[in-house]
Amino acid sequence: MSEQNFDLVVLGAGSGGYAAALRASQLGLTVGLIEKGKVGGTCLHVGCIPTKALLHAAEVADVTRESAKYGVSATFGGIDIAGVTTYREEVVASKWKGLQGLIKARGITTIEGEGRLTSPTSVQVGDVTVTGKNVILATGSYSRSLPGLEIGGRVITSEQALALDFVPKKVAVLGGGVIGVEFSSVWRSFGTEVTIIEALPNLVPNEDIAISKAFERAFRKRGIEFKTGVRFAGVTQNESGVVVSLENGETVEAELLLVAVGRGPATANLGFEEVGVTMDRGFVLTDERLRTNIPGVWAVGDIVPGLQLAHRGFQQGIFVAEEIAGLNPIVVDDVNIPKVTYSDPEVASIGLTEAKAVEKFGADAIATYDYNLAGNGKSHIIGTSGNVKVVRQKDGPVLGVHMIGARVGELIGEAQLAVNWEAYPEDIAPYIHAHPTQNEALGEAFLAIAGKPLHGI
Amino acid sequence: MSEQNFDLVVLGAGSGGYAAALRASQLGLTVGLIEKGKVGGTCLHVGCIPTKALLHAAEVADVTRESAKYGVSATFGGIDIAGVTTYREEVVASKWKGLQGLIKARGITTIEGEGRLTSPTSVQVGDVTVTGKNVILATGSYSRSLPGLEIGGRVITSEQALALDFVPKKVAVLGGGVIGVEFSSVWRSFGTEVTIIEALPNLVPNEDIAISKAFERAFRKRGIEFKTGVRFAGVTQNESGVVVSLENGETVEAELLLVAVGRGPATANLGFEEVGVTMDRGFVLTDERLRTNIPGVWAVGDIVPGLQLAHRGFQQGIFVAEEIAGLNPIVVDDVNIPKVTYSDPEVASIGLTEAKAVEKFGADAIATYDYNLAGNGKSHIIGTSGNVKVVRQKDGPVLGVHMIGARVGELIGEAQLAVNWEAYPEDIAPYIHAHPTQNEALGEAFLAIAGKPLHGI
Amino acid sequence: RPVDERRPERQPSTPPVRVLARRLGVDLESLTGTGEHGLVTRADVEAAAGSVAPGPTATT
Ligand SMILES: Cc1cc2nc3c(=O)[nH]c(=O)nc-3n(C[C@H](O)[C@H](O)[C@H](O)COP(=O)(O)OP(=O)(O)OC[C@H]3O[C@@H](n4cnc5c(N)ncnc54)[C@H](O)[C@@H]3O)c2cc1C
Ligand SMILES: Cc1cc2nc3c(=O)[nH]c(=O)nc-3n(C[C@H](O)[C@H](O)[C@H](O)COP(=O)(O)OP(=O)(O)OC[C@H]3O[C@@H](n4cnc5c(N)ncnc54)[C@H](O)[C@@H]3O)c2cc1C
Repeated sequence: MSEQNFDLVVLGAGSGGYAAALRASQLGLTVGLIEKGKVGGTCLHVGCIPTKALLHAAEVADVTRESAKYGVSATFGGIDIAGVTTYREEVVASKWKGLQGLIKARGITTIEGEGRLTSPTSVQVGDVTVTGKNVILATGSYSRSLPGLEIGGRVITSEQALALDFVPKKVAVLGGGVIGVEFSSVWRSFGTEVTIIEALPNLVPNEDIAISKAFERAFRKRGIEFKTGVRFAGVTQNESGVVVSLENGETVEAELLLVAVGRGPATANLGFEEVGVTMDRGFVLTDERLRTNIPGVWAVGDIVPGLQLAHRGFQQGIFVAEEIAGLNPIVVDDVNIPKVTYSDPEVASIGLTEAKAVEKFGADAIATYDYNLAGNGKSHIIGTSGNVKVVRQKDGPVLGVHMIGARVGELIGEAQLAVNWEAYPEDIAPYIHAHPTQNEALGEAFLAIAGKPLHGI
Repeated sequence: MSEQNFDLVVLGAGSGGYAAALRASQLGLTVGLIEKGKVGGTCLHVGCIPTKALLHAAEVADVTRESAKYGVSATFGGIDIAGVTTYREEVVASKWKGLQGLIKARGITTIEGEGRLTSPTSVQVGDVTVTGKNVILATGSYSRSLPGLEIGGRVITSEQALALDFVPKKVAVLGGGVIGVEFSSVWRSFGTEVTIIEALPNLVPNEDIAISKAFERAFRKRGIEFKTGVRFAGVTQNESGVVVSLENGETVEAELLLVAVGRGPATANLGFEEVGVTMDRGFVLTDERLRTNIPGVWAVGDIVPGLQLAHRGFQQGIFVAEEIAGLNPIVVDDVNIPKVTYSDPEVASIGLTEAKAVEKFGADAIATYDYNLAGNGKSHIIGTSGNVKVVRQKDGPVLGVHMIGARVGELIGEAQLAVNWEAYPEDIAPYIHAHPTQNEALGEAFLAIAGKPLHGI
Repeated sequence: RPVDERRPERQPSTPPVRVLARRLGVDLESLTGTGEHGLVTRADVEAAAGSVAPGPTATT
């Protein structure tokens, strides 16, 4: 039985936990970072990074297939899944190495093993008691399923989907949210037949309805099938495939079923309840400054109700480290955090959807402009269609930006500044954007909603 | 002899002229827009748009060639130049059609023919006298050459380079600025051997020196040869090629010589001098509000000394229309206009270089941070290297942003807001950028220069 | 007012509002912010300028 003592103990070294540790050490605190798996967590090892590698391989496949459109002769010879795996693993390995080096360079003590909260100031890891004046809970999330839907065999989650050593012929995807559509997009580019099943009325249902509709049109055009507004009833599997039955009586046959119905908080049996931390359905409840009900115990990342995104985890981790150090950082609401759906097409959004803005301010108080990428030279050149929709308060700030089209995820930073700084479109209008870029489409949308469209009516 | 009378006469319908016409008509002015060629001018027909189509074909060729790296099997079969031409021409034709429709929809009168300024309020086009209370000169630019260097045969400018119906085996490119490196990049991707000759010490010599150096390394790695700091002496041509001689005694043999030494103002014999407009080496001189010395006569675009960029033309055109309408628009200095060099790699920059910032504020008053894209997950995934360099005033605003790497041109809009709004990096730091994007690299650079690097030391 | 890490030694505001203040000739340092954390808002600047213009550029 030994003891290690730090200013700060962080339980879980995923996006939220390691960001907290890095920032705290920068601010002069000693940090014990407890991790039972690999530092980097879900995002680095089985989330953001490897999926984007698959999506890039998918893009390469599509570019190759369509090269003749651009005057390039090429023959597409298929997906070499072993090659994809080597590439994907190399990307992850290299980022992992970089992160380990960074954590070490910052002088953070990493403690390997499964931790359990034993008091407001201590975490037990095997026979080591790790104590600290402050403890941050950052244990992350796992792929959820539905009641009665067991994972196993041909019924898989994103983790198995990532690591498949073959390209399936036909896949059923349960869930049309971010993770479901990302895998659907990859598989389609790899040549798979895909059917998505979504209980809500639309794919990417958290987006502005105009974006969801455009997304559905794009997926339909790509030959990705989907059934929306219909509930899963059950699944049977045998040697050769699965049969998914829906509440409306339809069935979908496929080689595999990917369950992508969301992620639950990984908080069971970690002592949180025993120490008295207030929880709700497994999530750890906090105030807007990420304090739990127990003084000195904080929570960040996917275990805190709200958006489950890596950069929200980073932001929360940094926030808590600064709060502990007394810097009084500013709170950024979830609605003002950028969201990117990485697929073909991409979706990127921040701020209020039109519907939410109407709910908040009334229909008469808001204005929207929907710029069609058909008018954007660079988008035409790279062969993408899409839209940039801006929502503003009339005579007021930009409330939301909603984009769809290839590569639009890269444009969200500008929208992030505009929305968070409550810029008026008129503030942006004097600065004509670089021509010809896709970024210009955002500029055109801001110009238009400021009442002075350039290349638009 | 007939007469047509408008509130505003615009001479030249390129980026600057048509933007002025569009904005003026929006503001309720009647506009006569005079164009001897095609509306859209250089940028649309032989500049920005067709070159970016070539660059995209080049990107497709490279992706195809390197597909195995990403686990995609493909055989590259060469460039089908007729296919490239069809694609390029389709893009231009479609944008041209859109622009013609827009000009018509806004109720602008287009007058076809070559105009000549005959008084401060009139332009003669054939036997039509077009008069207006205000006249905007927007006649644009042409490819310049050097004294004694005649264009013809195998010595070509960008216009002929665009329209080549074959892929040359070896090209010499005179000039390592934007246009020279764009064509070099395209040709290299098409399989051509390229040698660039640049009199200044570096390629892309207007960029921050760190960017120029990184650019040279990238070009060298791609097998693009270049000779910098060396002057052109002469060229001879025969049936099969050109021999370019340099002042240092070296020679470069190639199939073609592309002359890309800059663009001169297209203002000769247009009556400007006769009406008394103050000129300097062919450029029309204006004050910062784009007034020439003759009341009611304005100038915009490439004929005004400074950056020769399409969006500067748009901005100036809009500015003058608003100024005439009495809206008192704000002036944006050239240094705060974004510049993108479209090649592989791309370069994007805005604001002061480190050297210029030091010159202006003194070395002790500024700070810089150079974020290496090696640390950026998305850049790794798409296989690009590069940098994001931020220059700030110590305890002061962001003064400049300088980027290099694939696709970084799309990130410049955020930098444009930061620089023009004189944001402090600390203003941006709370808003953690979307993961994993290349945009995040800009976020990391801002974080680092605010003293709180996330994924960096 | 609580320490605001974003804006060392400055009256807290957002960049576009600072640009607006300069354009309207309003000295930000002279204002008392009415926003969160004492943030000087656009409304504060416009009030100080005696103006109700929606933004820095007049538009159609
Ligand atoms: C397929 C997929 C794709 C995604 N793509 C994106 C994307 O592109 N962009 C994006 O922003 N987000 C994406 N996400 C979401 C992102 O991965 C999460 O939001 C993020 O990882 C949450 O960070 P976290 O720190 O809360 O938790 P996690 O990353 O889950 O980290 C928690 C860590 O805690 C450790 N741990 C848990 N319990 C214990 C214990 N008792 N003792 C010790 N260690 C413990 C775990 O091993 C893990 O390393 C994706 C997720 C998935 C599944
Ligand atoms: C190869 C190349 C690539 C480029 N790429 C980019 C890029 O990617 N991004 C960018 O921002 N810029 C780019 N540029 C620069 C851009 O094209 C120019 O800055 C822009 O076109 C300038 O606009 P303008 O209105 O001043 O002139 P122009 O576009 O040259 O238009 C002038 C118009 O006036 C007409 N005209 C001239 N004289 C008369 C007359 N007497 N009577 C009637 N009509 C007349 C001409 O026919 C022409 O249509 C590029 C240029 C080249 C050459």
